[in-house]
Amino acid sequence: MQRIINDPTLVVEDMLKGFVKGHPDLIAPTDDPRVLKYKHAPVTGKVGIVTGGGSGHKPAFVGYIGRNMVDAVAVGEIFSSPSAQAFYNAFKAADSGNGVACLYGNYAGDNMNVKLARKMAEKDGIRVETVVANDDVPSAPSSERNKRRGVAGEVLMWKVGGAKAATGASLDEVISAAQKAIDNTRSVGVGLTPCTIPAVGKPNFTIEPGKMEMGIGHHGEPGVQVTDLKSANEIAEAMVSLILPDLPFESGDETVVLVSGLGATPVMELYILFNRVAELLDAKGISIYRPYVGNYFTSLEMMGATVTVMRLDDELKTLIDMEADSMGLTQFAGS
Amino acid sequence: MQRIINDPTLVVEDMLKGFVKGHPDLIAPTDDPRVLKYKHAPVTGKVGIVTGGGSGHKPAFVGYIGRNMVDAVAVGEIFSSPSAQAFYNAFKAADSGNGVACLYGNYAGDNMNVKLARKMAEKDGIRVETVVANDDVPSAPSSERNKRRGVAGEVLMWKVGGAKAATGASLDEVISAAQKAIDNTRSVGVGLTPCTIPAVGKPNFTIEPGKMEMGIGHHGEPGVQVTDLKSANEIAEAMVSLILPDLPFESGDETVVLVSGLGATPVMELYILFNRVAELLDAKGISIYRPYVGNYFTSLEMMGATVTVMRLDDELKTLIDMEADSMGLTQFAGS
Amino acid sequence: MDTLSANTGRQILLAVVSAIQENAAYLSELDGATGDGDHGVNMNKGFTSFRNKLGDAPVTVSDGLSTLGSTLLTEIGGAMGPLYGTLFMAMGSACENESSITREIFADMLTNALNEVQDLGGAAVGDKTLLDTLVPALEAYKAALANDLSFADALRQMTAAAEAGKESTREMVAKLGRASRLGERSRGHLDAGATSCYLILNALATAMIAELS
Amino acid sequence: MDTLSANTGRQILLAVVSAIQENAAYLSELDGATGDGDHGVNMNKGFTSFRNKLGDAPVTVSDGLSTLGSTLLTEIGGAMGPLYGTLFMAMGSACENESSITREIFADMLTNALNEVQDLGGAAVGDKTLLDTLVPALEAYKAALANDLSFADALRQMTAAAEAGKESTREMVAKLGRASRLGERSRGHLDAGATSCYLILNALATAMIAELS
Ligand SMILES: Nc1ncnc2c1ncn2[C@@H]1O[C@H](COP(=O)(O)OP(=O)(O)O)[C@@H](O)[C@H]1O
Ligand SMILES: Nc1ncnc2c1ncn2[C@@H]1O[C@H](COP(=O)(O)OP(=O)(O)O)[C@@H](O)[C@H]1O
Ligand SMILES: [Mg+2]
Ligand SMILES: [Mg+2]
Ligand SMILES: [Mg+2]
Ligand SMILES: [Mg+2]
Repeated sequence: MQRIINDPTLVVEDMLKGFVKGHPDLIAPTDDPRVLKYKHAPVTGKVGIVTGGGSGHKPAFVGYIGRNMVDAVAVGEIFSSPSAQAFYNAFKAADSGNGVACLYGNYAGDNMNVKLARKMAEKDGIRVETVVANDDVPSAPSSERNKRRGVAGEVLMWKVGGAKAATGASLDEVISAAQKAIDNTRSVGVGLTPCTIPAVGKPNFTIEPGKMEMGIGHHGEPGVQVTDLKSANEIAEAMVSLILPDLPFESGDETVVLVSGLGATPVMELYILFNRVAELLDAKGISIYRPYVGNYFTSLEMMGATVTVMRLDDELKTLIDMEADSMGLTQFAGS
Repeated sequence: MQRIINDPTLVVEDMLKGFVKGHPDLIAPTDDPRVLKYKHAPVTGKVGIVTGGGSGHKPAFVGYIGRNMVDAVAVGEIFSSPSAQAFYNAFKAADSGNGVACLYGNYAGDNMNVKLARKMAEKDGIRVETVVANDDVPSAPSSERNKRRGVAGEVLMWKVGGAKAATGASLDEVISAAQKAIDNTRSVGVGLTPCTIPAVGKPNFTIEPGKMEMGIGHHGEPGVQVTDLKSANEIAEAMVSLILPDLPFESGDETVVLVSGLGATPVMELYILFNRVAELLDAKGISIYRPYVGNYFTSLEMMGATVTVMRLDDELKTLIDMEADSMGLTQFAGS
Repeated sequence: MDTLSANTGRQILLAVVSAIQENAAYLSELDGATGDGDHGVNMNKGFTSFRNKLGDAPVTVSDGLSTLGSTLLTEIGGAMGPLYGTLFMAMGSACENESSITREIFADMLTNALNEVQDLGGAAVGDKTLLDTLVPALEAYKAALANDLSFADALRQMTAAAEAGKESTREMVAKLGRASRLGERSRGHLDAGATSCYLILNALATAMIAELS
Repeated sequence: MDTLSANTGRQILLAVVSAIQENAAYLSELDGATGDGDHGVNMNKGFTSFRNKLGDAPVTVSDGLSTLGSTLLTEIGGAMGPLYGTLFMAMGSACENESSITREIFADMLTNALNEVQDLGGAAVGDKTLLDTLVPALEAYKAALANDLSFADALRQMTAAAEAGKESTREMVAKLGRASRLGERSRGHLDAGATSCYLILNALATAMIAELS
């Protein structure tokens, strides 16, 4: 395990210390060491945006704290949901009296901890509504969409939800925009190597050299197929043909395409993959209104990538175009 | 070799296609397939900023094309200097008649190709001046600083040079600001795993598991010491103690600190490393005016990191604070 | 001879804590075979933190269980924090304000715990989780009460059923959580959560039997 | 019998191209032992591109060498593009406007090439680079002229010295480029660039001897 760490059981603590020091203009600590917030949160008059999840997915989740993005994040151990208490404290850190939109991914631990945290917040009179990302197509058939995991599509959900909240929208409006974002978003992942949780010290799943796993989850959850490693173009084709029919995306659709690395795949290769994805969408008459290519949602040092496509309407376009300032996503207005 | 590529001899071509498609608002192709430019280059009245180098270092080099950053980039094969022709074409793409600052790293191939390209440009009446980054401390003793390689400090050189050019400064002023930036910058790298050039198919150097190589170069050039893999804190201490005495940095100095991953090291670990670097500087009375932590200058899928420290004066502070919009570095004014 | 004084909380909770602490490495090893090998670490972290909070003071059974539950909820995330947190909170709240715990009250405690855990986690018997221990344990306990067995004997029946339930996970294919990645390959291994649940129920029962008056 | 017509460019340049194309795999293999294994790939790419440009048309020696040089400069980057590019451009420019090439003009061509390559690359004999071939080759050629050997014999002396120079790199420790990473371990392997330089000079000499008139 070739890692730059100290005590393997304290990687999250050490990382959070560095993260706070590394972003003095964006990030503030809170009384709960497992909750970070936007320096200016709670923002008066604004619905608070909260998310949270296990660590090891940088920039997710703390990297999306910022202006027009997420207000507070509950931080879990590596690949392990934050506690209910941490979610509850994040709600408190984000709430300016206008309620909190908790936008998170569909994992058993997160569902349970958010559920319990919501009950705690309700006792304080904090209104919390949730959107549960379930963009990962291969994780369940479309008839059981509520069982699907949330993956890199969460980034677009946060972007949309954060932008909507920044317009001064009500909690119901923020929730409905974020829900619309994720309802129109589909993702698929491909894994080329496993990853190792530092405290465990060895990979807890395997992908043999020369093989790839299509449909893999962000923690190594099983995919739909293990095959010989294919070319970037073939991988793009397999991914696109899992995503497009599911919504379905159709000719004339305008989309956001997000290609994210899983951690150790060189960014160069993400552009190679994106190049073919863009060609394939183009051939189907689907246009890319805004592309994102980079390491947006990773899995420690896994090799591989996720492809996410979101169908846009006018509201989503406006929200996606809004200026944003966070470690994981910084963009100027309309650029 | 677990890679998302097509023909291994065409990774650069495929990547460039994807990169142009991925950044329609920032990047434009040129007649030379190995030269990309800022969409608005040449910018009237502005000195052109050019760089170039081998591929495999994403975001370097094309990722720093953008507003207040680099105007045109010559793109080489993986780990191999671009041709003289490509540098020459980049000069032409960047020159608005105010001359070109070619800010690049100290490697034999780049030196030769830039030298030849300058001669070609001079025949066209394009004035090209150069700054050669040599921030990598372990690559030569300080008595032979002109032999040192350029590494992640190049990013700060581009930031400063790009910002200076954006103020409307003359070529001489841009060159002197960029030269000042690199003269006040020191870096060191540590490698934990080797990397594989796709067309070669196997790593062309080795780092045994459980070992690390301090002082390694961005292409696996030999470091100063191979030791057992140490803790993040010990690695930070070794790196800082190579960097600080070299300038030397002293109590009261204000600095930029840039911690960059080499590609496959999780960003989480970069923050763990940065945390200790910041503590060590703090203990010496050296303050961090602006930190950068992330994958700013990589080496394919090498594991490891570089630490770069730049000493600031008022001019450098102003330039570092300027707004910038590029794939590799996007920041709002003064934030 | 058939009730438990509410004041025995300290002894009983300490027994549960010890059971987890002593078996932490074993639980991680079990989890390592089919999961990510951290179950013992996670559990030990929460239970030890509770132990430190407890200090030297006496505590009622209800308060002890509630504090353990809230500690797990607060300090260990994942799925285990909320599940065991809820389990102990539910047990604690079902005997709140009782000065002594009868065998019927203990049935309510277990029932409440099972309901809340099922409600929260949505797992069912056969999914290869801690419910494969908890469900048969409660059934055996209720059957013992229906047969009018003594409190102690009912607890013994519960423990035996918990152990059998835990053992039954060995032949199951995991349907939830990390282990489900392995599909058929998860067969042949005890489930870590089912094992920790057995260890907890066994420690609880043994300590309670010793304290019955 | 002792000059080369300027119109033999096509035959001579094709011989050089073939030498590189036929030995591409071998050159990469040599580079693989101490470098990154791409020397043959790089060279083959540039020389083949030149071959395609050449088509079926005749060409003067000077134009052929200059076009080869500019092709390498334009299309292969790294250190080899500028070094071999400069080498061939320098050779070509030293015989520009000559209708026939004498043994003295060829001495100028080699001298010009060496000077420009050394000026550009800064390497010296003993650094384990192509200069370990080029420098002794030129020396032997000049010595042959001083001894008034025929053009053909001078070329033969040059080739023999180039080969010995190339062989001398086997026992050298690389001081420049990628191979320097290996330090002592670079000993025992031929330098790839020194080998390609020998192959080029050898092909050049053989073709020239056949065309002397
Ligand atoms: N929905 C659920 N309901 C009950 N128990 C569950 C559920 N999901 C998982 N478990 C239990 O969790 C145990 C693993 O716990 P642990 O290793 O601490 O968490 P993680 O899987 O996050 O590493 C499994 O052995 C299983 O018994
Ligand atoms: N400064 C230099 N002068 C002359 N030859 C050099 C110099 N640096 C490197 N070389 C030659 O370059 C050869 C390697 O070429 P090649 O493999 O094509 O490039 P790279 O090292 O970039 O992969 C070496 O074998 C050596 O002969
Ligand atoms: Mg586990
Ligand atoms: Mg776990
Ligand atoms: Mg080579
Ligand atoms: Mg090379």
